[in-house]
Amino acid sequence: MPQITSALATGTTAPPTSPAPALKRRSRTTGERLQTVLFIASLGWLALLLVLMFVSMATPWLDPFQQDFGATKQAPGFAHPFGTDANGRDVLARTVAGAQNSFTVAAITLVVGAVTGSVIGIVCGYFRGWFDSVVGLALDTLMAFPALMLIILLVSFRGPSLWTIGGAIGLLMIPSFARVTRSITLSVRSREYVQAAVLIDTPTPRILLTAVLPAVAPVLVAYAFTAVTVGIVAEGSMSFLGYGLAAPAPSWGGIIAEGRTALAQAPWITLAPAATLTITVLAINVIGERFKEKRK
Amino acid sequence: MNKILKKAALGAAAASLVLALGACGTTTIAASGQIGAAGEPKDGGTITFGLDRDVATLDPAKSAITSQPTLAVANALFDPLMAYGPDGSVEPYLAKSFEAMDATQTKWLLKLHDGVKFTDGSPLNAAAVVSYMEHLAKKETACSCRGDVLKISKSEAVNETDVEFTLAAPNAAFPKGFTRQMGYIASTTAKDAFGFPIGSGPYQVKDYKSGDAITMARNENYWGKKAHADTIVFKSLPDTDSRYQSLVSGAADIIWTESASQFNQAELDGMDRSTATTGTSLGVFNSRTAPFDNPAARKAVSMAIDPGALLKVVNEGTGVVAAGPITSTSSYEATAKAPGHDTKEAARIAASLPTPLSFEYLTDGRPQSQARAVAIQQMLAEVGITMTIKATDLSQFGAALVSGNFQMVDFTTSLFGDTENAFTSMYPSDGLANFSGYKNATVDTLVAESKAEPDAAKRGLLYNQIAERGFQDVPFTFYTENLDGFILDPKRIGGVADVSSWSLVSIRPSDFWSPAS
Amino acid sequence: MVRRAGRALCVLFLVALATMSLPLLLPGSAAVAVLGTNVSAAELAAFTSMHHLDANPLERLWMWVTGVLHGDLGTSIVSGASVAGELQARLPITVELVVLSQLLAILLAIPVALRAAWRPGSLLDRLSAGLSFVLLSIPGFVLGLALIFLFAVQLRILPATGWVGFAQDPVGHVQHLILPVLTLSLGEAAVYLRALRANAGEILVENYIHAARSRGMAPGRILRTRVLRSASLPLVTIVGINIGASFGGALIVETLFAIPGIGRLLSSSIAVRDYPVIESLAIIAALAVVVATVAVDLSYRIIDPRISHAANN
Amino acid sequence: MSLALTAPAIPVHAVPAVSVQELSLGFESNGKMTHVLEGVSFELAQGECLAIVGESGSGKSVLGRTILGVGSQPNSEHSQGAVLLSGDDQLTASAQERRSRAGTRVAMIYQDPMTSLNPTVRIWKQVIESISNRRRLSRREGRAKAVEMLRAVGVPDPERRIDAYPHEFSGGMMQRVGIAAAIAGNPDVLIADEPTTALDVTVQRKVLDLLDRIRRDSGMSMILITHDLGLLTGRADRTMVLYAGRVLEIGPTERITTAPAHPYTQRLLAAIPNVSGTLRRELPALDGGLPPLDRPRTGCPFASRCEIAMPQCHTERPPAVQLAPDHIAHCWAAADPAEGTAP
Repeated sequence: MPQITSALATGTTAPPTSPAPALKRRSRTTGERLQTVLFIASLGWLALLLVLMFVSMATPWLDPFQQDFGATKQAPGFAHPFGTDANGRDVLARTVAGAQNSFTVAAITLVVGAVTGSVIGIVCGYFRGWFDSVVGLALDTLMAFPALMLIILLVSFRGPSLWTIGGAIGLLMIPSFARVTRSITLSVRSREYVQAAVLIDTPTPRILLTAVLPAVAPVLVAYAFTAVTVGIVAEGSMSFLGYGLAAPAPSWGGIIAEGRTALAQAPWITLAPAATLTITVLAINVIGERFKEKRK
Repeated sequence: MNKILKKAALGAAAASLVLALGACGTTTIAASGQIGAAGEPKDGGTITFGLDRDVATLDPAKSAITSQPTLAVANALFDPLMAYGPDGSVEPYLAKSFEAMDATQTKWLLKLHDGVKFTDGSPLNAAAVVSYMEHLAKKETACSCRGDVLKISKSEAVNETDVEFTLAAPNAAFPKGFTRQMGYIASTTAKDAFGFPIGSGPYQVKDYKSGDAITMARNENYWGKKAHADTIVFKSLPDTDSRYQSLVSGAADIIWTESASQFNQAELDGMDRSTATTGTSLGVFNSRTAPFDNPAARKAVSMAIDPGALLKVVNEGTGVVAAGPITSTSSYEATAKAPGHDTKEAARIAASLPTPLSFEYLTDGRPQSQARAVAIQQMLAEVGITMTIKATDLSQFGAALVSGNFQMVDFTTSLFGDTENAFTSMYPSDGLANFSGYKNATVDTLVAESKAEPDAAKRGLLYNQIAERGFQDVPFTFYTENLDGFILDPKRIGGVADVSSWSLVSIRPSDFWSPAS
Repeated sequence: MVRRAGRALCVLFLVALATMSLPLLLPGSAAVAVLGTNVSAAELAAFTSMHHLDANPLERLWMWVTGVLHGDLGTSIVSGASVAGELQARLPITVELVVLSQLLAILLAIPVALRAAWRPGSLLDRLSAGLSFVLLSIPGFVLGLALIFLFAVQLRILPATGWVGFAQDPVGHVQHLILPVLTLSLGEAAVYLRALRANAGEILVENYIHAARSRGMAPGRILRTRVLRSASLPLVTIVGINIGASFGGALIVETLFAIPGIGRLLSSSIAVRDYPVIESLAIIAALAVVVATVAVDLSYRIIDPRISHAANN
Repeated sequence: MSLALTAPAIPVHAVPAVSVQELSLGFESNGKMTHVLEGVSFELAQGECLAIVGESGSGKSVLGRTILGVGSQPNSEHSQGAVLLSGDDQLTASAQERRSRAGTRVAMIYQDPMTSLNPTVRIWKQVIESISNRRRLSRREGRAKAVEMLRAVGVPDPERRIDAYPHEFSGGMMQRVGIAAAIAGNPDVLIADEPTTALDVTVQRKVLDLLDRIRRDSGMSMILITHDLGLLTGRADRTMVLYAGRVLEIGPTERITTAPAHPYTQRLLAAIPNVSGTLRRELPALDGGLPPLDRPRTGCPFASRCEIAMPQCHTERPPAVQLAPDHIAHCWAAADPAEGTAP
């Protein structure tokens, strides 16, 4: 899964849009209007998913596990808007429950990758010394270890749970987050006002909270959007390859893989989650972009 | 041969009709039902065969080419001593004959054809067979057949073509063991350019690319009837759907598949299929530990499961419901009847258990196993039994199976294709495939009796008695006999055997021919 | 540089040690995979110790290193084939696939990104930004499925699966390459395009670009000789990471298109716990990552002389 | 002295080197119009040096870049007037025409040599760009030319230093390299946009002297854009004061620095402690800011900050008042000196 690191690498280096050139040739108003429409549509899409997830969790509707052995591979219709799969389960319900699992994995990914990574990065960047070197070496080792192997190993070792998968993807993101936060911390640390604060014996936690964290946070948030999409796609890819959640737990990649066999007879089994996955990632990207622009 | 006809024939004869059927089927080995392109076979051309896995080695002593999906590779390079006839009876193939020398079934005489040669020209004679058996018995060879080989206490070449085997214990079905791994005699001295031992088969290896393809060229010095196609390419296409797409897009002419939806799709796409119900899926209870050390718990689970629904959902209606250890294609008739699906009774038994039944169901990661587990989960939930699913990769699955580290396991095997082997390995307390840990003294005695019984009809009666015991004690619960086999494009390949009545799908690539050539 | 080399060696050692510990850590057994389920526990144990799977990791590492020094990467437990031979067959395939798709991605990204940056807000700029945004959001396996469905199953103009050696059939080789390379490269092209577009945009407003124009330099030449070089720093990093990581395999594409590459070898080896293969693969993959990192570092110095200047001082 | 700089005496043309006529520029951004220049007119004779003085935001850099004619160019919808380079209009010329003039007919020296030299390109390649962009130079030819140019601008040991990267030079040396690059194409007009602002005080004078010498030796015309009136004495023939995109005063440098007519110029001069001596880095901060540029203005742009503003200063555009043959001030007070008193 080299994409994990590569996508994150771009997250840092690629500001979303070009800096406004000194002289502008044309009005961007139509483009801006389009962006706003996209932004609202993206929010709406995520809101819709959230509502459906709530329905699935809190009400008896949209049960992703209920099998109707009498209605397998039914085409989309009134009873089943996205049709049913080979086990007679409602594809919409599975897709919604898949969203739930994807978001959970993405959240765990963020917690493990972003939180651990940035804590490591801040501590290393602030205190330097042997700890920095040792952690740096450990991170290099983590990056050199084949990602695929790490994921398969963790899944074989701990069983394919949400936590294992989210943790494995998060683990692979730690180096990227640690590097970014470390370099920001380093530069903050060398600023005069921080140096002065150190000289007058300001408590370290206070410096970290008041000087370092505010510098790191906005970058982290911008990064987090990328990390969420990377997490969702990585989970989908792993489930697709069979290293994801175990049956019957629904996951987008898993449903796509299950439906692939019946692509010619029952394309809806594959299409519904594939489209949902793509649109969701697109929506998060759009929102993340908006955020990055606003920040500038 | 038509399956329904065969069933009728079986029903007409009171006991087992193995011999009679064998007699009517022997004449038509080559001509019997063939699938694919119509017309007279042509020589020449290339056939591309899509395998469902990477073939790590072409050494028949390893298991890579001796499981059903890859047996065609073994059949191209090697000749098995024994082979199944179209009716399921075991017949000599590389052997000229293979018969018991005494009534106790412990001494057997193998006679080879004259003048059979390995592809390097060296003779495949009695000494070569004995040497190969010694090779298989070695620990370093790491053959999974070693357990069976060690049951031969002595093998001796009496002359150029005859080998005498002495067994440690009587075994009426001994020659049958030579239809698969043990029977593919490879040279113990000569290797091909890729480091694999050579054989005497209709093809020889021209190119071997690990994980990609094995290219074979016709063996022009073959001792028997020469193959039609000049070249056969076995491609590794492990991804089920990619494999089917390869067939549809013309990158493969024939593929192996176990996917029910592909069998259905094949008809829509104008493809032919040659399939058999050789794999049996069953649930194995671990009867050594709780909760399934209690036969009532096993019974409750067994009765709650509706194999008919599994067939419909998992197999999409292909294959048949597994009635028990004697399969629908077995030469023995099944008279013992399983208790069958009964939700009310299952719920009653489950409710009568001291504690609510809750357990973990182990599956390998294959989609069919997953789908089955999910369906079973719901069936059990309906009678108040809680089941969680644990999916592992194949190596963990195997390790768990051997070590008994499971509660109930989803097991799909071709073991039942060989009725004798199934009864001797799955039911007795020392059986190598008795993963359940099933112990029943009566069954042990019956199995021992069956091994020494030369008469097939009487053996059949013994098997039904064992099966009856099994249905009472429920160490396993049978689900379905699954359809698997080949899908092929009739425009591009002919001469594929109709395997529908076979108990072991082992087709010979030497029969394939290419209409295009 | 000496420190870097030392660090690289440390990383390699740690990765090697970690992989050598796998037989002790991982559930599941190679013995069952090889011997099947019809064997006794004693036989399984004997098999395990015969292959030193129960030895301590340092000891295994030592055996591996001495083997390598004699030009021997060991033999597969499952097939008995030499690991070196296996790698020789598989590695070039993955590397070709990855290098070609990286090249294609770069070749697609560079001209579009530079032209788009030259005229911010132009049709090309907005189109390429939108398209790359969408491509970025399509997971690779979905894209691969769609490409197979369209080009192989519906249109039947390209093979769905498989791999043909170049020597064997050059035309077939290329035909089999197209879909997997597209699958791999389209997403990456989007990543590269965005990175390059953003950086080129920043560089184009630099004074030295204006200065070059004040000396009559043509736009194409500015983009090619001035902007590209400076803007490619982050690109080099990502490409380096990608190529380094590719030695760990491109499993999704290899699986979808039945390509006998490293990824599939690794995943199938892990499935049957074929440790000699796993270990050599892991160490080679780590070596590739380490080498790629150093290469990125070196090319940084070539691209931007200020970096080596700073490093030397 | 090198060949390039001892150029033959330039024949005197009737056509001025640069002629800017009623130039108005506006930029539109987010639907808002910004008027950067309004009705700017002046002429630059062959061999003459004109200083353009103004604080940041006065439009002096935009004016310089418009004359240069490359980089982002204003949309024709929002530009009026003409910018003639020896008679050829830059505003109506195609991008290609403008590009062909850049470097050979008009060249530019930038404020900060650190940012105007490409850090990733060896300096010899940058120095000869004006030539190499037009015809293929062999490596040898190019390097020889670079050595010659560097020597001409006083870079010591040029044979060795042509292979260096910009960051290996000191600021003053780097600016010399920048100057070498600008004059390599032997342009008719040299625009120096604050050429010494980014430099250490100690080297500022040396760089200005160099520019002065080059101009005199080669006969180039030069526009010296600066915010520092103190630099001009003895270097610029004439000085033009720009404020908020409008010309407030233009005249011989002598007169501007000794007898400024416009209140703004007077304020500028007053803020310099020692007119002839001290060099200042920043233009003195005047109270109040520039008037908003995003709406059309009436009256004098300086009116709101002017101490002697009269009612018509806010409402009517001040007239061009001819104070001497070539000294013009745009000011109501100058038109009627009795109304206001210069401080």
